[in-house]
Amino acid sequence: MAEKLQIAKYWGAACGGCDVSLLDTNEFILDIAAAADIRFWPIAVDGKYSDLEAMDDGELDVSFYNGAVRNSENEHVAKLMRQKSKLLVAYGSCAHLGGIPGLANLASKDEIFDRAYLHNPSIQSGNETVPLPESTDDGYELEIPAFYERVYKLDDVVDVDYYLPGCPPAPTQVKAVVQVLVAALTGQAEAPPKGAVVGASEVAVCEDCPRTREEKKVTKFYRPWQIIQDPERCLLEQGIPCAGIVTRSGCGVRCPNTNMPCRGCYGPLPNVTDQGAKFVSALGSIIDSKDPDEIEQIIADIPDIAGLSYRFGLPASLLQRKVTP
Amino acid sequence: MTFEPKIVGFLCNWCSYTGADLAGTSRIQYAPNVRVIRVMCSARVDPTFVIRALEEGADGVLICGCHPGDCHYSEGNYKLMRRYPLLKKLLEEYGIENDRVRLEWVSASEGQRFADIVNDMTERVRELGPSTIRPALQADAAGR
Amino acid sequence: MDEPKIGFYICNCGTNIAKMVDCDAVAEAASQLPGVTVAKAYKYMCSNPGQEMIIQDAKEQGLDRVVVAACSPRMHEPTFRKALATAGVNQYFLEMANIREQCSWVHDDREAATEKARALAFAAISRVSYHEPLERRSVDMCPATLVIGGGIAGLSAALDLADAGTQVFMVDRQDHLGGNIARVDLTAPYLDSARDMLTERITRVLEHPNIEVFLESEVESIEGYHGNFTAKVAGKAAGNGEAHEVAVGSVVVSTGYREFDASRITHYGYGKLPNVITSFEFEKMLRRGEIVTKEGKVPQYVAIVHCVGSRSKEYHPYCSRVCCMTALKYAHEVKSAIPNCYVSDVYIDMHAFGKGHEDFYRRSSEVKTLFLMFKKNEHPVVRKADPKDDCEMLIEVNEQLSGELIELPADLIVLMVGMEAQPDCREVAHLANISADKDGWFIESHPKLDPVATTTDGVYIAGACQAPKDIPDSVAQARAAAARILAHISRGKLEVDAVYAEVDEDLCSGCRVCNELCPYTAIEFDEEKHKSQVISALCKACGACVAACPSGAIKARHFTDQQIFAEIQGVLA
Amino acid sequence: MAIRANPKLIDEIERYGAQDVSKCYHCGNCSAACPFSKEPYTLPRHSMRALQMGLEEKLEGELEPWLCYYCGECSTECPRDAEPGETMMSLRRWLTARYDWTGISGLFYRSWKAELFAIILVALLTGIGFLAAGYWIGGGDISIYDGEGAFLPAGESWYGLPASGGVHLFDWILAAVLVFFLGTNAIRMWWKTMGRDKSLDVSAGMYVKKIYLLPVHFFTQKRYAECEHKRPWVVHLILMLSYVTMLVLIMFFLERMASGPEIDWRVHVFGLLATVGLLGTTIFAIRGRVEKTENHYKHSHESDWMFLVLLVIVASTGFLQFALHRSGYDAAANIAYIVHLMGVVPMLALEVPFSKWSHLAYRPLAMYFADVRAEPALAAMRERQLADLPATGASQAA
Repeated sequence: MAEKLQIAKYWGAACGGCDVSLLDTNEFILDIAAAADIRFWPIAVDGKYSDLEAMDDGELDVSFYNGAVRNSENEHVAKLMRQKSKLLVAYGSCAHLGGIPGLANLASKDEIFDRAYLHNPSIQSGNETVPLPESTDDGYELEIPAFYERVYKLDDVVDVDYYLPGCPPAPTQVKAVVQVLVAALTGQAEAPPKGAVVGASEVAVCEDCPRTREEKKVTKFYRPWQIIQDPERCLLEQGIPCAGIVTRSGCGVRCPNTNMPCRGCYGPLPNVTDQGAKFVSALGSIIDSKDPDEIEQIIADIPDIAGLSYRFGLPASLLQRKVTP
Repeated sequence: MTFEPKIVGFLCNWCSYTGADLAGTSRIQYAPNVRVIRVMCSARVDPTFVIRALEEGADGVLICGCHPGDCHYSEGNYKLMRRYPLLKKLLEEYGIENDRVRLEWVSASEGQRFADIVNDMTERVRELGPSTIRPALQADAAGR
Repeated sequence: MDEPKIGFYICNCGTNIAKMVDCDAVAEAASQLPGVTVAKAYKYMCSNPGQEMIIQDAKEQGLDRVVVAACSPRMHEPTFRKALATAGVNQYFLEMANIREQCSWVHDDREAATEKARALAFAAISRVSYHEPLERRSVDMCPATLVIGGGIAGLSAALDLADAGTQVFMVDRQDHLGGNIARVDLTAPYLDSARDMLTERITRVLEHPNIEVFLESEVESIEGYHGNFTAKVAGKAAGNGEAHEVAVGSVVVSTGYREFDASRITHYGYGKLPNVITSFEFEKMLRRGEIVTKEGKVPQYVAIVHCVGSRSKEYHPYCSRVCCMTALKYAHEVKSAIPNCYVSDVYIDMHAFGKGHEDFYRRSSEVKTLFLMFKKNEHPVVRKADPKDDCEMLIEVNEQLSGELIELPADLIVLMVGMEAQPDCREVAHLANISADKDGWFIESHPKLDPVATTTDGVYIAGACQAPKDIPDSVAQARAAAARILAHISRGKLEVDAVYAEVDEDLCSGCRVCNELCPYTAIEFDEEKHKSQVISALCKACGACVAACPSGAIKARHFTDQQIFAEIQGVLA
Repeated sequence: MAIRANPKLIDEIERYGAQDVSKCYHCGNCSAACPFSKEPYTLPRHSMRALQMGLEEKLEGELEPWLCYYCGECSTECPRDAEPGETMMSLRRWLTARYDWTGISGLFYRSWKAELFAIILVALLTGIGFLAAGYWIGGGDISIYDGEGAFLPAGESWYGLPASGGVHLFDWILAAVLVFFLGTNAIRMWWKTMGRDKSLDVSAGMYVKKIYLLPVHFFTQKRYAECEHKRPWVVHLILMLSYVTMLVLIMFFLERMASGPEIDWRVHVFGLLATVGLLGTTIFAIRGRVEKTENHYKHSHESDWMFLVLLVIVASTGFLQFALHRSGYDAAANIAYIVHLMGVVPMLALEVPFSKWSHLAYRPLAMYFADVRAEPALAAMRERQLADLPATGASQAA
């Protein structure tokens, strides 16, 4: 191998699980370290934005951005990374689809601030303060990132080369993807087509799900804790809304294998335009009733249909966010 | 000048679309705001269609199928009947007014009913005013 | 896909469209769209020159997509598909915009109508680019036919089919054939015997080698599709208990009508006054050959009341069509049986639309029938006469032609009960997968151009089950149905629409969401591959499974997501 | 309150001539064609309907049949050959019978045999009567026509009124009898058409105000002139005027008429004119009825024939006696005179009060009454139409 690859990783609006998932590749991380110089990775190596700014354009071979874009800082760094990297990979559900932070798109900025900084039981009255982008504190000019009206997925703000889905991406997939990229960059293999979803299957989770499937006719929906489930049988058939049917496989069926329904973190299938809408369509289709009132009753057991169907992908949905006229 | 809503109508081929044709052959006059898209059965109406229409700038979406029990495909309309309330709940969480999306049963012989529904829906949507979805999304994009 | 070459044609339909839609403007707007190579307006696109225009342009300009903005596709889609085929273009590269039935005919603001027509045209144009070439399938046509109902219509259809050498299975729930006509004495207007007419046909049917009759039986279920139905017949003749299964290629529904229940109209006193009887009870009298009151007296005054249950707000809004002539027939029969009897016809309007009917009406007035006109929804009232009167009953009528409130003497009152859809018409409709209108009459595929077929291929309707009809009309419809069926049988094979659903196995995860959705059990699950599959021959293209498939693995041919998305974008453009 | 319909009535009226009433289906063409059909009197449809339904009392009270002069336009326009014109004619016969309390006219109209028999009987009685009178009262010398010992003396006259016996007095007795019958029937007519109907309030003033119409209609028959074709009116007018002239001459100037042989132009010029008028018109009518030249000649009831034949006989014998007398054949003149009387007496005694001729009284009366009641009738009609409005409104809404 000639010279080492130059790589970077950044943590935007996210929980940090994605960084952990890279570490979860265990000793493979050492191979990475051997093959590449990690030029920038705030959680693991020391560094400042200025280091990044100092780099030449395209100096980095590949950068991994995990997390959504919630504020001006996220966007700033996303753009920096794009500028400095040959390949930019949206790492994990948040970068890919907006992820859990994306659910904030069901509320406006004001609603969020109100809940977080003004009307919240944990706030001592009199201490209500709302963060401002610019403020002065005894003479000092303070600047903090601007909180956007809504959450964006990475490719809303910058051009993305590859998407590595998952919350977080399965270590095996991470490993595989890194190998592919290394091979591509070192010219040993052909790179996947731009914009490809890597580290995931083209088919739904059910393809890999070991549970048996027979007849899908549901007369009542349950949340996982409401029912003693048959570990062998399809969760959906037992009335537990499992998003496996509308979600790319590749995760290794992590949730259903641990008796939890799939939440859909790997995102919609290639032929599906709107993951949530499809989930609604499929869920409705298996309800077993002809009586409108009974139907209403059955779906009443699903408390938050938007949260359920767009848990990881609201900003990537057709409507993207709640409309506040 | 008054706001003229753009409403997308999804009509099943056998009952509602035929009913709409009957309104035509009977020369029943109604509001020109609904633009009809023909589907074989109301069961073909994927919630994605409705959401796509709203995203594309429709001020309202009207879905019409055969009366329950009278479906050309015997039970297609029940399938829609099951998806629809879920879709409505979803749209509600998106903050979309109830009257913008509507499901009605119109048989092949109910030309007048179709006309009445179109007129009524047009009025309700006109009262709601233009949908803000498309402008909002465009603004978001511009904001970036 | 490389840029398609689209031809856009907008039809003036004489003035039907042009008077409310600025067709040239729409054509002009359409010509600006990407891919539109030709954009023309023409007087009548469905005319030969109109179709020629398309064929020529297709050949000369190499069009590979055609959009026709005209009437409802339910009307002329086949016409233009043929034109494309002639031009050597796949017929599924056609899309129609319905700017007549759903635009010009229903709007009165030319500007708005033109704008809507434009939107519909744009939708069709953007949709057609996503159309895919499809091939029609051909399936074998089973040469047998199931005829449900052994009335005059059923008998006529059955005989034509059987005489042509094809097998017929006839089912009737009664213990005899003939339906309602079997209860009639003479027929109007030529006063020949219904029985003679009927018995000849019934015996032929019963003795016909190609006809198997199931009496006191009913059809339990009809499965399958045009050319290949299997019907289950249960009942006495089918050997009670297990249902008899017959394989047929076509179905003729000729279940007829039942008479209106006269006792629903209380002020006619039916069921209370012994000498108020229905037309069918009177037919019984005529067949017995003696017209007498319950007391056995020869009536001096006979009154015939029209529109009993018909043409009224609270009962049935429609006209039952046969009563007027039947009433005149009664007048004649009474007069010839009892020359010095006074016959009155109490009516709303005299509907004498048919051949020989008007003349029959004239002749009836010449035998001194007194015609009294009452107002719609203002029924006459019948009451018992006083002993001093020279009659049994008195009918109070607000007589329209004189404007007088009069009371008419009557010894025998005949109520012309109207026709009513069979009580189980909805079940039958569901069974045969056809639809019934609000009054319960079965709906034909086109009220004018195709009054015999239904919205389900291979299922035909004949006789009074479609709408009130007299004998000639029922027979005509029945024989037309027979002719249609024979045409298909003679071809041996059937072209089946290429529109059906198909599963992309590479995308199917075998989640089995679709499996229970198909009403025709066209979806089966391959346990080996763990994939769902659609049996195209059984699929009727409703698209329920397509919408439901969470993987987007099922595609509705000719109604794909992309095509509909394009249409959505088009109508809103 | 509902009116009782009587389906049998139509049979009765058929015996008065109407044959095709039930063919009518009320398209209304006849009323459109009729020059007299204007509210409140709709001719002839209104009567046709009442007749079809057998609304007896209504029909009896109708003036419409008398307002019709039978131009026949309605029958020509009728798409169903229901012959409305002839129906109106038959109704006039029926009404005449209904007005007549003696029942004789009914008998005559229903049976021409009865009428003919009566005529012949009266004729014979008259003949015998006058022969007897000639022998015993008159000198008995049949060769004397007038003056001293005349076989049939006119009798003494005082200012045109009969001062003593003779034919003149007989004429006046006959006239009195005739007036009595016609008069009583006219009163019955008034009762049925005007008096009985309490629903209309017709003021006495109206009767006075409109009285002038009686002579006008009687002498001019101007309404007849409103018909599309004028000839029938002219013919009818000449006939009627000739008849009246004769009547006047006979009632007031019988002596002068009889005295001769020299011609007394003051009276005879009128006599001759009237004779020409009578003969001309009757012959015209007979020819018309034989050849059915005009609408109103198409259908001929026996009463029509008898009426015409009597007229011809009377007119011709009247002239004959006149001519014979002037040329000195008194005996022949006397015989002609008796034959003349055999025609005149039945004509006046039977035809005028009980048969066709009664219309000379009823028609002018009917026209007079019609005008008298027109206004209240119209008002009542309007009221009724208004009352109907909500009903129709509702049925339209339905």
